[in-house]
Amino acid sequence: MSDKGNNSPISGEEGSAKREVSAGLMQYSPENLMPFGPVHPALHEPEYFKLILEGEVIVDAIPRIGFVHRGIERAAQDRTWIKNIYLFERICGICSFAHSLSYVQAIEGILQFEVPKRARYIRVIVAELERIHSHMLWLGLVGYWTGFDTLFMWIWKDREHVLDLIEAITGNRVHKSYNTISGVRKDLPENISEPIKREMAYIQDRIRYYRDLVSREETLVVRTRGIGKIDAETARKLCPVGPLLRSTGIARDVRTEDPYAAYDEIVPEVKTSSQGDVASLLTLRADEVLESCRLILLALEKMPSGPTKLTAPRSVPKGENAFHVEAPRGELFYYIRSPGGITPERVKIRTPTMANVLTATSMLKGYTLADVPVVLTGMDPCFGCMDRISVFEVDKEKQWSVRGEDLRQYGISHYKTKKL
Amino acid sequence: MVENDASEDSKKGMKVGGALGEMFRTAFQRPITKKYPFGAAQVAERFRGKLDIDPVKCTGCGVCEAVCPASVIQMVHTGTRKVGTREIETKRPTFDLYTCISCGQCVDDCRFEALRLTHEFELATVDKKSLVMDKALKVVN
Amino acid sequence: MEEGNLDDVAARVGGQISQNRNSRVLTIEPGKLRDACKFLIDEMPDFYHLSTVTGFDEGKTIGVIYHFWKGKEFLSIKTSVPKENAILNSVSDILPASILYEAEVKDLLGVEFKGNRMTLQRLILPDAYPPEAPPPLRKEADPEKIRKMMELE
Amino acid sequence: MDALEVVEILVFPGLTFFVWLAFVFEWLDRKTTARMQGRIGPMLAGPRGILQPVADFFKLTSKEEIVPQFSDKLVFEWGPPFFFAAPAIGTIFIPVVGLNAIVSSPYDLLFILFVLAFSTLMAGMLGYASAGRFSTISIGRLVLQYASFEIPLLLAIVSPAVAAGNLSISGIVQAQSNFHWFVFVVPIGFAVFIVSSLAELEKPPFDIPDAKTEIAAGWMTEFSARPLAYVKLTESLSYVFLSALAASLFLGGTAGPVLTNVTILQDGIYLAYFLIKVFAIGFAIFAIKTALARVRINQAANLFWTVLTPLSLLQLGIVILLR
Amino acid sequence: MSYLTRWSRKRSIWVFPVNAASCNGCDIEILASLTPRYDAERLGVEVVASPRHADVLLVTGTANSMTRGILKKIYEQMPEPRLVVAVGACALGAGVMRGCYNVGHGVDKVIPVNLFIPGCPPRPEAILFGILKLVGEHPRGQVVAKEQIGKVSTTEHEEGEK
Ligand code: SF4
Ligand code: SF4
Ligand code: SF4
Ligand code: SF4
Ligand code: SF4
Ligand code: SF4
Ligand code: SF4
Ligand code: SF4
Repeated sequence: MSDKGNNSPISGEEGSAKREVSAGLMQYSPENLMPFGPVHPALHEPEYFKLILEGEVIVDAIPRIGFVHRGIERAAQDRTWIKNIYLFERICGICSFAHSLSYVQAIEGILQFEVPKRARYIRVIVAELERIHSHMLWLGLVGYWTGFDTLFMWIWKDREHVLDLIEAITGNRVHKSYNTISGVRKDLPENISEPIKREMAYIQDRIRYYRDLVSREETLVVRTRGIGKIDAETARKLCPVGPLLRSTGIARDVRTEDPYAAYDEIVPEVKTSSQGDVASLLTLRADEVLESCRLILLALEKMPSGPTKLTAPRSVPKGENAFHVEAPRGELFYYIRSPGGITPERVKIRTPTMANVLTATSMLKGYTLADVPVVLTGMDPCFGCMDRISVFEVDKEKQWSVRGEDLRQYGISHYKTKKL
Repeated sequence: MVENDASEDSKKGMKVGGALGEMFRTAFQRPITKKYPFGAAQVAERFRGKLDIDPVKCTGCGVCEAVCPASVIQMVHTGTRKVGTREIETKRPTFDLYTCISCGQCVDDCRFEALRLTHEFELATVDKKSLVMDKALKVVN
Repeated sequence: MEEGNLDDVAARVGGQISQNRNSRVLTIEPGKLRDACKFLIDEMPDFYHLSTVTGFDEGKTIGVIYHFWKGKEFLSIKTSVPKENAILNSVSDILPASILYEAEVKDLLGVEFKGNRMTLQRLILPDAYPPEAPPPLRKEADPEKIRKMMELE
Repeated sequence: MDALEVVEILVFPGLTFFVWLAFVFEWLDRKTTARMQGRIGPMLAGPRGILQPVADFFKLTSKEEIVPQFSDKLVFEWGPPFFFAAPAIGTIFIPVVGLNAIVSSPYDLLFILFVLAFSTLMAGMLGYASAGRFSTISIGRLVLQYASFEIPLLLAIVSPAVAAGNLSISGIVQAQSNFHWFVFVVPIGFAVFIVSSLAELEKPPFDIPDAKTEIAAGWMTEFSARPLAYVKLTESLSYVFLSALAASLFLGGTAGPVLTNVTILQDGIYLAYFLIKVFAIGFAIFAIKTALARVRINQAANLFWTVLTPLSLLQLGIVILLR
Repeated sequence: MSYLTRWSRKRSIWVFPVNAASCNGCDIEILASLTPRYDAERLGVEVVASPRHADVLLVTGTANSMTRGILKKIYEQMPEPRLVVAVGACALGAGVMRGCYNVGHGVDKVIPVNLFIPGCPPRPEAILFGILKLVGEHPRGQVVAKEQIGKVSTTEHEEGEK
């Protein structure tokens, strides 16, 4: 034992004393919301729902989001256009590039900039790399959530190859900080096309294997098939976005309907599925990864030469612009108002998850408590979100917050007692 | 528009333990784990690590303070300097590197090339204050 | 494009249409909002996908925009309400997708949406947000002061 | 009880031996799982990380104990040693050196069944005593799961006993000498036993009562420090115990061709047979648990009631007919 | 403190990650540091599901007004000796969110922090480094830039080598 251990913070008193803490860890209590489930290192915004019940049937569900609300939209109004790129990028670590892409393109719209063609192609490449990484992340997390750790480890292992590329191109694995008004900050590194081709071949190979695995491994399929079903009619009414929408058979994709960057020249094939359940989302996302690989290779092949950015002015003229891009999880919407100057007057951001929450909540109505977690699971981005639900019983004035799983348990016991 | 064919998937038939083959294959391959804490770490050429300043090149113009999105940089008064007959206040930047997001905007905008992003990432520390970089202050006299 | 249709809407509810790059903006009176949305849904059954609802501070008034999207363009229905008496009739019953977006505008800008049940409680503002402070996106709100009031330091 | 017997029970081949075996098992589990996932697994604590479970154990014992306010303090604090005792007592019925266990009675198997039930009951009590929300849900699942796997497990255990015409484990082992392994006689029973023991051990695909992504650590959520150390140790000990049981009931346990008459060497050979078989079963369980996703509680119950119970009944019928 | 205790504490580090209003970037990197490429389990790190089991709390994010209460509560649930590691620029001093109306400027203003890992987000290697530092060890490797970009990682790892 070296002496080093002594001055490390881990040395502490021998913990022999017994301590009584004020309350059990997860006691039933109205204020105990625990917005981070036990281990959700990879969740997005924690949310929670209040359910209004009549007996067993849910008559209303009220979501409560905003656990990660930081006040970014307000802060953006006091910062310069350039600083805001870095700020918006950090709304989320998963579709960081999509955020900055949407934002700078909205500004470029007001400035009426013609972005150099090479920059537009590079943007497509990075955006698609990000989609691959995000979809693989989600696929891995499905494994994690269903207790299939091996799947999680494998997919995340292969995801590192994409992150390698992203790091080589942009300089950071997560927050790319690569977009700037009028283009991208740096050209692609030299000799990158060889590694990209190699990695894409590898990813395609692996994803084909995983697609086969997730659609055939029975323990996984029984947990996902028929879960969280939505139909096209509901989807049309509630306007969810991204794969959640496409899994119902509606082929809406910003990249094809309203092409941005270079998607007018690199046209994606929109994948859909008609099942609308989690199982079909698994294969749908795998398909989208394969499609993204194809797009990247295509963009690489057609890549023009030239500059990658222009000199952009520091202030933006008066004007407003709405812009959206297809982030990995769906349409990401930005609305910008410029008062004419170096700071924006208002930037409105609508993240894809925000659009999908509603679908999940509204689908709860009419279901019984036992169905809740199942329904919320289907809401897509992640299994993580079906976490916190607070239950109102209209007559008893009782309210507590439970996790989705408790509810299912409750439901099961309910059915059991009914039968007996 | 391509339909992701679910019926085709179900035709293939289910099996329990579909991952077993791949599992054994993986088990007998070398683990892909990198050596890092016990061997060299590889980072990409462009990797944006810790910010570094060359105190000699810095002129104290203050551009970096103005462009930093994370309010990392404060200009500190370091004294005065005679230019001809006038006394000019000199300033130098200090960096609270613990909030630095390594975006590189200051590096891009410093016209005197005093700043650069290194490849260093082993920055964990028990003392947050040790991440304040005030090298530039010390060189000025 | 249902250009004609939109003109119909404009004629019916008495607003003006302006073109702004890739979006057409229909500016209407606050009282006509429901009519406009209803008309839009009825006349364009394959109606625009509601992207979001934006609110912003215009100084004396608060602007509220409903962004619809279809194909290559946006259609925005814009209206303004006075700051002191910021009340709108919610369209969440005819346009279910708007319910959360309206609640967000209510939280961040303090616009009441009558008939929107989600606005009964906070949706994204923190519980600790001081009720006496102005909603955060209004121009008079001062982030530093709010931080102090929430004892975040 | 003479001194030698006490040493046998407490040191070798009794408690201490099995506790160390449990540590090794835990390490092997983590290591093989890691390798199958393309990782390395523990490697700092001891050579190749073999002391990792030991480090975990001693670290936990040196931590502060937290007692939740609303818990049943008596059970919460004193339950874990009893929980630990269940598989610990079970192990003394298993022959490790020689063909006879330290303790052997004509009704061994009944006692083993009692031990299995007791450990589930204890787990339930511990979770209930800690009065946490996750614990409570977890107990619901635990009980439901126990109710479903108990019958198949019982029938699976009874099959080899019927085949051997003996309820004593030592007797069953002796009946299997000369490669007359019961796994060839009652293959279905063996399979049912492995699946049910996955459920008993709360390993995937039946780690429903402590699914960490769903209900935190299940009934263990509220435990810390020493009680947790016992609980974790008990889990690995049950792991070993069930593997050893499977090896003894179906693979002949210590039985095998014996080549020498020198007692020490002979014991060594017995021990080697025993360990090889136990680890073989262990590896099979590691592989299964690494390859599968967790099923839902209702699906698990379905599986046990509609598939495994009839299967094990069928097996029992066949065995009875064969005799 | 006995040798055994010190040794076991160094070799067995159970962490409980908490997202206190972070952007996920740091959380993803924490998770990534457990996956095969980085495999924090080598160092004895295990992610546990309950703060009661944890030795180390990994906090990411700015600890805004919604999450700081929870953070305190979770901290209170941990048994001594407990350590807190702040991961990412946000947890150290709000990072790019500095000055937003609903962020705290640093987790160390809410609960005592033992180790700070800066970066936005810190790469998994930086997190591994932090963990080593936390237990008072030092890494053997140095940082080198990749000669070949995007190289498929097949770096083998000789086991036993430390
Ligand atoms: S994007 Fe807007 S709503 Fe979301 S956290 Fe930031 S300020 Fe809050
Ligand atoms: S929807 Fe996109 S931006 Fe929002 S949390 Fe998820 S990944 Fe991040
Ligand atoms: S459901 Fe998924 S996307 Fe929604 S908050 Fe939870 S983790 Fe995030
Ligand atoms: S040369 Fe001009 S800009 Fe540079 S330091 Fe001197 S006065 Fe400032
Ligand atoms: S670092 Fe560069 S930008 Fe900053 S003050 Fe010095 S010279 Fe100016
Ligand atoms: S250096 Fe450039 S940006 Fe800075 S004050 Fe002078 S002119 Fe302005
Ligand atoms: S790298 Fe970015 S965050 Fe860091 S000091 Fe420079 S501008 Fe500020
Ligand atoms: S430090 Fe960066 S990556 Fe980490 S939570 Fe904050 S913004 Fe996200």
